[in-house]
Amino acid sequence: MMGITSSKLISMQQAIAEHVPSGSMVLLGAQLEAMIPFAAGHEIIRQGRRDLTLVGPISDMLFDQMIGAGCVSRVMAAWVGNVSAGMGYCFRRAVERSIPRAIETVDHTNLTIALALHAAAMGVPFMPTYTTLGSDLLKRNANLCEFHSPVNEERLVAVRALRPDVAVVQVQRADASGNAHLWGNLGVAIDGARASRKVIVVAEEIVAPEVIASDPNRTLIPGFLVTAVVHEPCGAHPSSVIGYYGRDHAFFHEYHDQTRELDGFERWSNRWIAEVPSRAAYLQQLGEPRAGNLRVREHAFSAPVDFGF
Amino acid sequence: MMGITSSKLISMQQAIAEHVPSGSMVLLGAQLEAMIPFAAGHEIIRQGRRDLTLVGPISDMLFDQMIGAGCVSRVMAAWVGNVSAGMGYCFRRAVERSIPRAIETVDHTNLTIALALHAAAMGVPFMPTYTTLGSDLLKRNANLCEFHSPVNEERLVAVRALRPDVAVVQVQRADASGNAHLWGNLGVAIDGARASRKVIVVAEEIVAPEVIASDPNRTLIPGFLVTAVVHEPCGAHPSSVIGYYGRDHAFFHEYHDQTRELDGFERWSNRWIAEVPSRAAYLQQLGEPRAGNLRVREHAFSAPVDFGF
Amino acid sequence: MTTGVQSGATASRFSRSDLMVVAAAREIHDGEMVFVGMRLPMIAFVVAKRTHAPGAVGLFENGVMRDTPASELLYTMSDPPNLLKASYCGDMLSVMSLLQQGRVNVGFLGAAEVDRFGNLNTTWGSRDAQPIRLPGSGGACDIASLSQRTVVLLEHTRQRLVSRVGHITSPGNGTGNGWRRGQGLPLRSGPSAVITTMGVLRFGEDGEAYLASVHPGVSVEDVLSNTGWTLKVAEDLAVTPEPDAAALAVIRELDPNRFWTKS
Amino acid sequence: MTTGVQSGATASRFSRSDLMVVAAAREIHDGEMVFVGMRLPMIAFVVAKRTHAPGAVGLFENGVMRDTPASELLYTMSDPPNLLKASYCGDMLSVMSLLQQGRVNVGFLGAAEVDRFGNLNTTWGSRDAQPIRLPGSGGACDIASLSQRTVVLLEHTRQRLVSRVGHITSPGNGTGNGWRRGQGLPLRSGPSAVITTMGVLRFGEDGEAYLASVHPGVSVEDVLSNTGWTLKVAEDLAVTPEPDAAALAVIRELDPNRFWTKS
Repeated sequence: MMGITSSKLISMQQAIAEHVPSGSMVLLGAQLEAMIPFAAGHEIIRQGRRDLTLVGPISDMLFDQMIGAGCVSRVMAAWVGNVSAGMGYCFRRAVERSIPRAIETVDHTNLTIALALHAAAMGVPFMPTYTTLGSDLLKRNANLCEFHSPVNEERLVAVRALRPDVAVVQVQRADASGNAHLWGNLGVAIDGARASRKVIVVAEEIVAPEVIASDPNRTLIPGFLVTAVVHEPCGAHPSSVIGYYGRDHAFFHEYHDQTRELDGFERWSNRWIAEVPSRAAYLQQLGEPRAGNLRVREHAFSAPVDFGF
Repeated sequence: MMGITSSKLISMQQAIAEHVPSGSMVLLGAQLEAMIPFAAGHEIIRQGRRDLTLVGPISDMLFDQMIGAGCVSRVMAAWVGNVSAGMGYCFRRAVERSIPRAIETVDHTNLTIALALHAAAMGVPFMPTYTTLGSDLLKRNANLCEFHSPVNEERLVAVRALRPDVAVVQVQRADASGNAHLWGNLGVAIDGARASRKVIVVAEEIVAPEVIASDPNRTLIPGFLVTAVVHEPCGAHPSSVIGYYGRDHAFFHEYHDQTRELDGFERWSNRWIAEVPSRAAYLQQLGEPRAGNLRVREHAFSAPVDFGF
Repeated sequence: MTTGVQSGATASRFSRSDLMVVAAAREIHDGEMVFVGMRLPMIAFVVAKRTHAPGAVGLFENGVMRDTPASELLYTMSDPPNLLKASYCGDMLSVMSLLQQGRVNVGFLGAAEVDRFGNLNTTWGSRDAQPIRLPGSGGACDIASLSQRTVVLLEHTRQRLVSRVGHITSPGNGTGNGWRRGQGLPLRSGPSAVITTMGVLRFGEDGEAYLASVHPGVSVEDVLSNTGWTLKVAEDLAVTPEPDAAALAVIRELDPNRFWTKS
Repeated sequence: MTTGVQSGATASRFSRSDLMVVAAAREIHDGEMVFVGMRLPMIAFVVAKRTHAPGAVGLFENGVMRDTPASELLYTMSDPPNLLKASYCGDMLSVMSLLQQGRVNVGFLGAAEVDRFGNLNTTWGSRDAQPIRLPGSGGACDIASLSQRTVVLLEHTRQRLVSRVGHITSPGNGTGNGWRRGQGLPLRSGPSAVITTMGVLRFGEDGEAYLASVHPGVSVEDVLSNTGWTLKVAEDLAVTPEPDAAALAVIRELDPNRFWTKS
């Protein structure tokens, strides 16, 4: 672990190159429909990673894109698709017809994914739960196993701890050491970061350490747990980052409509991923009117709290 | 549960009278050395409650006072004493010589108390852990039992879920419906509130609902989980409430020095508990110079965050 | 298009979706904790809040809890309007733990398939005998396992109301009465209603679904011929009450372009 | 009072406490996660931060983590100066879970009794053969169970360094080598050093404590006659290094009235 003042700030290209090799287990989309690190996922696709295991609760459109690009050999998630439109066609092609390659699906529920990461974050081999009892998920997911409570006679499910190799967590603001402020719905981001061997923080803003230090209760990911910090404005588009930009609903529908067939997906991914070398180029292609429409129209600032004495 | 606009604001006297009957299991001092609800404990003593089970991690001086007053038949805690001075003489008299009455002690560690409340907050019968393996605490505490992990061959300890009848939680500010903002070190306050059947929120300040609603990530205890709200300024003295007042270290030493013998404790408790009908009277006796010295000298406000869109 | 229904009492025009929304709203009682979900149930939650259940609290598995409706209609539960002025924003476990504690009174779900015992499938479908991979459980299995009452909304066709689901994503009454207890699921949990485009199904002592009410203008024969098993019919079969003006006003305000509630 | 120690090289005056603080600081390596505790270890943590271990992170079981020392000396870990500008403020489990993950390199503890295998007792003591109830574990058992290295600080007397503790509040090496593994405790955990007012004890392959160094001006005989069992002595017995000026300067700055470090 480095000294406290060392900067961990690197480019997205470098962060993916150094910390997300082929074969990795990667947590993405920890905050569900919000703050999905699309920029990171697109860079992973551009760098041609293979045999990734994707971990997330409801993965939304990003997992579909990475599956379509052939980066993925296994998905451990509760839901894979397109929240605005339902189906994810790349996911379906991969599972139903092994296009572009066969993938293994380990079907979880939102709660069992959360508990698998919670167990790893807590440093124990499993978490007990009642969910999935009686379901076919319990029968078919080897990470869920039934047992009897040691303190009473109840039947319970043990959710095996899940330790991703790397978590990519989108946050609103961080300092160069990785001390991160995030707010809004947190999903499994905090346990996910603590469960993972490495943590890449993707921040809308890099701020002075004093800003972060002014509110330690908001520093849900302390810098000494962070491997790398990437400054990537609008890195979550088309998903939302509260306080920064809204969700581009139409973008999800457009992707859905344009990726029904394989060649349509290839056109889409060439246009929005392969042919845009960086997030900046992606935003340029998106165009200012569209990006501008998503920006905050009415600010709603939190009431301050006092850490004085 | 009541409608969202109904006020739950009542007096400390009423809150204890209605929600903390004799025989209750009560969580107090969830935030360890800070934000200890002394005012609530003193009102419990004044109302002559008996056969209480006290639950807390490190209880500091309040548990010692309640034990000395004869309110307590059982203590489930990791540490009972006086953080400034070590020993709690009333605790020792009760355990060693059954003065004023015998009490049962269920010895926990900080982690096992936290896990017992976490299990109840999570709605499961136990939490698994490695702590206490090989210790005499494991042998002597019936709420800790050894078992084998259902997912590997490791030995683990199952910490049985603990559901207090009522949690008394000191917070900085709340609205009349009980939506509460708290900050600083949280100890076991959040799991404790969720684990308990009833929650009494003791607030330094009652603020407008808009203040609380401006920062939902700070509303660690939502109002619909709260039974009653008490407005009790300086209710945690001599412990600290960051942003409001510091810790009165000398008060802890004075209590220690004055309660070595039983008659000394009786004099102390008559002066500071029995003969002061309310917190207001207590503060009057404490005196403005002393209270004033504890107030915030230098404010340190958190940087705002934006919930706008 | 709007399938207006003429009824004796009123002549108000409303769609099947309107009817389903209001039927769903009636499943929410004042002061209850509700796992809301999106689309029609989201609207139903707001209708309930604004009419008979002002004290209801909405829970969302992303980590959000609200005791006031969002200021705008939501496309996803994580949209900024659902976070602004929420009662609580935190992590998924903080909400799911309330569900597992048994505190959540009612949870709303959709499904690709529901069977005669209320089991749900959202993992595998089929078209022309070809398997179709569906998105999966999300939080559906958790809600069906742990909430006191589960209410399902779906289109009423033989393809979707089947005798036996091909895959139990979310457990209902399994194979009948006593099955849930045998599996170790909480005693106070299970399917309460299935609100379809044709009527409302409820569950008997035997754990099997029966037709409790038909929507106005729908015949029992229509329902039976569009159900994939021999559906039992309640002796006291009712007609699903029509939406009243107050409820319709809320729906129109929330969905002015009738994006969700057109048909 | 200050027990000044004359040594060949320097003539700096320092107390036994100063010596213990600096010895404790040496147990902290740069970049390590440290369960700090209060009093002398708290001062030792700051000394380490300001000298050889600027990247060390301090963890506190109340829910606080800091990568900078507090601005004032703390009486308790929850005092406002420990919260202001902390790296993290949250709940106890968020800190304890890092401990249980095995990420915490070293934890500092005090004890009423320590025995030849490094087991600690903070639950039951005795005076004149009368049992005395002590405050209990707090987080001590957790730290002794789960941190990679445990360092104990205590006064060196026969009453406190005993052959066998009457109550194992916090497990050391139990009855010797292999005991911890047999109990299921983490492989990478256990007692590393016992820093007393007379010297520093470490632990051999057999899990038993031995005298690794004596403080300046202390004889081996003094140590042995004040230890409740026949303490093994290292062949390469050292003299505990004296505090250097830099370390002493930090200590004096933190404890100007020598409230903690007088004697």
